[in-house]
Amino acid sequence: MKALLIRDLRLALRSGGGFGLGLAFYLMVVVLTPFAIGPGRAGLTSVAPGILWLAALLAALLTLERLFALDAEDGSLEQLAMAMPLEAAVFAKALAHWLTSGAVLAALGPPLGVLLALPLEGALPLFWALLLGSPALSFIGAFGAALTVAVRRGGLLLSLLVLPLYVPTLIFGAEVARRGAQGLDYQAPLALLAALSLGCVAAMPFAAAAALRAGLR
Amino acid sequence: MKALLIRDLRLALRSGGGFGLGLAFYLMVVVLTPFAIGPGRAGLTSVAPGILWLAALLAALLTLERLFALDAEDGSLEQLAMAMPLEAAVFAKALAHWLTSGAVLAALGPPLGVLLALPLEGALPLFWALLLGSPALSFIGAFGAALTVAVRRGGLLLSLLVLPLYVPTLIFGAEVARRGAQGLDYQAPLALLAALSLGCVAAMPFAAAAALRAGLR
Amino acid sequence: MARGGRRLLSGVSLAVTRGTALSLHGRNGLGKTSLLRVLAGLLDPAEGRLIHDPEKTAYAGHGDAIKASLTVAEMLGFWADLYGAASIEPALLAFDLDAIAGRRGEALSAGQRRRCALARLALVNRPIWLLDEPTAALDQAGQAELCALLSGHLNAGGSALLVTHGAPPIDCPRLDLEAFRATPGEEAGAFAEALE
Amino acid sequence: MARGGRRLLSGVSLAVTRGTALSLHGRNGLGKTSLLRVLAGLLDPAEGRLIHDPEKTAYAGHGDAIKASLTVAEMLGFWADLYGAASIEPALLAFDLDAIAGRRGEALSAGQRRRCALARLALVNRPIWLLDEPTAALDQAGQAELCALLSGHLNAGGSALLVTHGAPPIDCPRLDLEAFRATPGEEAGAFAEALE
Amino acid sequence: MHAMGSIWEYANPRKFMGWTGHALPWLWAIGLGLCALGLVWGFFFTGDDFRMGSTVKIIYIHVPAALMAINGYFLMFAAALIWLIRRQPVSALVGRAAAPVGLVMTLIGLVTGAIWGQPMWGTWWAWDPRLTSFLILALFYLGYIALWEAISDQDLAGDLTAMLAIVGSVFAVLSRYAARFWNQGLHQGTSVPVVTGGRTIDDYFFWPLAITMVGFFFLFVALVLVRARTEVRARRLSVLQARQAI
Ligand code: HEM
Ligand SMILES: Nc1ncnc2c1ncn2[C@@H]1O[C@H](COP(=O)(O)OP(=O)(O)OP(=O)(O)O)[C@@H](O)[C@H]1O
Ligand SMILES: Nc1ncnc2c1ncn2[C@@H]1O[C@H](COP(=O)(O)OP(=O)(O)OP(=O)(O)O)[C@@H](O)[C@H]1O
Ligand SMILES: [Mg+2]
Ligand SMILES: [Mg+2]
Repeated sequence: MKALLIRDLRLALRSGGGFGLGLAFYLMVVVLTPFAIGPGRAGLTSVAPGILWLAALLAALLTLERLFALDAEDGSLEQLAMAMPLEAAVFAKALAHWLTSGAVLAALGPPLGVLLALPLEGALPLFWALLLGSPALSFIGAFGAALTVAVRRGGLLLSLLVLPLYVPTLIFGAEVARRGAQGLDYQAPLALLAALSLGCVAAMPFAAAAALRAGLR
Repeated sequence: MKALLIRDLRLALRSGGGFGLGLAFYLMVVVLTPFAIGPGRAGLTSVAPGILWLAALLAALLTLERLFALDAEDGSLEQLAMAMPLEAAVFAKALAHWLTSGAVLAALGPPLGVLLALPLEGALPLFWALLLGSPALSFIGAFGAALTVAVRRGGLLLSLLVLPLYVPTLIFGAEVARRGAQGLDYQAPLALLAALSLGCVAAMPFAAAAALRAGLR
Repeated sequence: MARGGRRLLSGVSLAVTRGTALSLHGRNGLGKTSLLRVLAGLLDPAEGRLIHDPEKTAYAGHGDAIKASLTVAEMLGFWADLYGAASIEPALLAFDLDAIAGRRGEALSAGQRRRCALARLALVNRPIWLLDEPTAALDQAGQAELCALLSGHLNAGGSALLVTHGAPPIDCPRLDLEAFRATPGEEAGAFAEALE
Repeated sequence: MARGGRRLLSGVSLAVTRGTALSLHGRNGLGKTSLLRVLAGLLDPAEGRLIHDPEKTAYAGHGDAIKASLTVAEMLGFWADLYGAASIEPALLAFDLDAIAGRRGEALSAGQRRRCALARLALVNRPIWLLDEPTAALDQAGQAELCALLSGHLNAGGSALLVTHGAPPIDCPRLDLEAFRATPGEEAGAFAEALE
Repeated sequence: MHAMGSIWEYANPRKFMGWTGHALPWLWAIGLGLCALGLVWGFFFTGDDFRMGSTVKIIYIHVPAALMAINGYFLMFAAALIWLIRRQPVSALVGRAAAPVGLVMTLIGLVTGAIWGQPMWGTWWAWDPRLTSFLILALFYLGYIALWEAISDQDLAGDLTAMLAIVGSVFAVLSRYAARFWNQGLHQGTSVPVVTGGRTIDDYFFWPLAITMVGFFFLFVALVLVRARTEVRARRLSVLQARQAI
């Protein structure tokens, strides 16, 4: 399991891997937003937390496709299935995905917030929201990726299946960020967000492993 | 060339192909936006044109990855390269991509605008902007896809390369949509947008073909 | 045993005693790969069951499990960790990969990929090997190395099932699966069964 | 001729007369595939040049060009259109694919994929065939069909270059590329040349 | 236990085709009859609401459709469980058949709601929690259908869609509450006895509404059964085709 974690991290950090690109995509969306909605500080400030969350969500989503599909195509997945319990494999891979996407996006969010005129007191809540919310994104996504393993280049189908599942996470996450930006108290949504992530981390590997087994059959 | 066009359309419409999913993704992003930036009508109206454009851009981007990568992996691309001039191949594939993404997104944009409280008079300009702007998205994207053919699963790298190239299209397109929504005159940006698309359709196939040749080597 | 609702082979019963190998033959599309996957526990048999425990098998199929961005050494190292092997030396020796140990997956030739995939067997220690067309793309030297690896495994009391179209890498009894070919028209799978 | 800055083969000069085939042999990783790709115009030679016109060649490499979501008939039909062949009948006949003509690419076995890929040759009419390990994964029947197709092509005045590790599908002069192996250490490519 | 066994009997395809064949005409008759009755009564023999005016009549389509949309998802959920546990092929097919019907009901609910919203709330769409969760329901339907379409191996597609339906319904509930948390809406609370104990609209509107809802229910069942039957036939056809070639 540790071996798999290390290998996935290495793959992600290599050229063509998900890591740097995920970040860059995040950056890109944030940069494009002002072009799309026009530069007015007021307008930007109001949407900043939301956009930052949406961008993080999409960046995570885009890196998800490779989670299992690549391994399935080149036969690694069946080798993994024979070498270790799939639940463990899913957990390791999802964890690697989180470390290379969510964890970093969380660190990257506040500085980028400046570009979108996010008020300073909003930076910390945004960081917490991203940090505690992104595990849910990775582990829910792992389930979606497992469902779409049978479909080659199933990236779009994946997003179609996963985005509705992301709704609660997004709502709580954006709520925390928004309240934070407005200087309100954000304990309640943050707690809910953390609980949600915890639940996903605990439950999703089993669902995903079941889906993978069906897919290998 | 016609053969290739038909075959690509067929692939796109088949299960797991890009078509339906691109639309679904578009819908999805639009639906998620209010969760991110809050349900207030005023706020939504102001960002609606921008978000609709951003979503269309991302939907096109997601379907672009498969444009050449799949063919490169399974060896179809080298067969194509030997069977026909690559410029023609690129043109056919990009055209197929536009028909199955941009053209349909344009039709889908206005109805979805309702969800984002886009004023009615903004619907028509949005439609024109998407219809005349999306060819640029497809053909610029084809160039990016050609550049990333060498990298397996270059989806994210692709988005990195292409997003900056999309900036002008995005600016003009969103401008048209915004002016339309505010009832202003939008002839000028629309004309520029159309010119931009025309230029891309004419020039990009050559750039892309050159990139593909390099990639095959 | 069935695939996509098409019943392929029926009545196959295999027993490989320790220290021996068996090579399977049959037309393209007969169901050899599917059979191996069933034995490896990757596919469910339409009916019948496995006496052995899939945990005991090592499977080398058409898929090479080569990562474009990892070097040969890194890939072998990963599998070694996973199977708890001490070092990747045996694998490198088995198919003398030292020369290309530092080369990335994307830069491997067909035969080099296959060698890399087969070398994994030297790291797993599981009694039953299931090899699907192992000699494809291997040159003479490679086949000799495979033969050596196999006989070493057999002498150590392991057993192996080989699927080949040409001559098997080591001389061993051959079994032609044609005999077990299911008569067309029988279907399998929950949906098909339901149609009695 | 070089790959990734590594010089592989030097001084190769091939001339295949009409109506004859030549089979190339050599270690794994020697450069056979690379050589074929050069001849097909897919790779540039480090130095030297091609006398023939790549337009005249048909190349069947390791890649099968199989689409998971298209049926065999659809795929062949597409290539037929592209090469201006009248119908896909000859292809279906050449490797009797009628039985699986309606099956989707994802549901093909290894050998069926290869047959499908080789069947394409029956639709192209180009004089020079470049076949990279065409017999891999083919059963006896398949090899016989390939042999028939090849000899038909040769009798029609075509020529072919075959890369195989085992025996070539038809008997033809063999050429061992080992002789042309570039001495290690020589570098190639613009950067290398720029070094001195 | 024996009772159970006998119930499952009816899920066996041949039996299924048999009894559905007999039941369908009745379902159609009852469904259409009740709908006609309820709609005619509601449209022509009840006056206008003092607040909503004659637009209130939309309720006779809107509410039943909305309820059926929700029930459709419950049906999919149940079918998924049965398929995963008992591997009854028909249950998988019923799930597959229910999805498009449910989606259409959802869309009817959305459209009628939107039409209603225009006069009542002065807007076609508002991000009211219930409306929102309804939209999300539509997305779930879409994803479920897309997954069925994307995978050609039927057993596999059955498994995966079943898992999606189960996990999905957990998150559907979650997002319903998340939506509440996110925005308190203008859509009125439920007033149908079957949903809550008491009732908040007077019999005057209630009886025709109740009748149409029962009618819609029968129509819904009829539609699902028809689609399930065609699915079974499709399987038979594909199997017959597989017989030609192996
Ligand atoms: C697109 C917009 C709308 C959607 C998606 C929608 C959705 C729903 C749903 C899901 C129900 C569920 C019934 C239940 O849970 O009991 C419902 C019931 C109902 N809706 Fe709507 N609705 C919309 C717009 C409206 C509007 C504009 C009105 C009128 C002002 C309205 C009035 C009602 C009434 C009176 C009920 C029945 C009360 C009840 O039994 O819950 N709806 N609607
Ligand atoms: N894309 C690449 N980049 C760099 N080096 C490569 C690349 N592809 C192949 N090589 C190297 O070039 C050499 C020749 O490769 P090639 O595929 O031509 O060998 P081959 O003769 O076909 O071997 P085989 O018999 O295994 O197919 C190999 O040593 C390989 O490592
Ligand atoms: N995923 C699949 N879905 C449906 N049918 C399949 C699938 N994979 C293989 N088949 C069919 O099952 C049959 C057996 O396939 P299998 O790969 O086991 O054949 P094989 O004996 O390995 O052939 P080869 O010698 O070509 O490798 C083939 O007819 C093939 O068409
Ligand atoms: Mg096989
Ligand atoms: Mg080769």
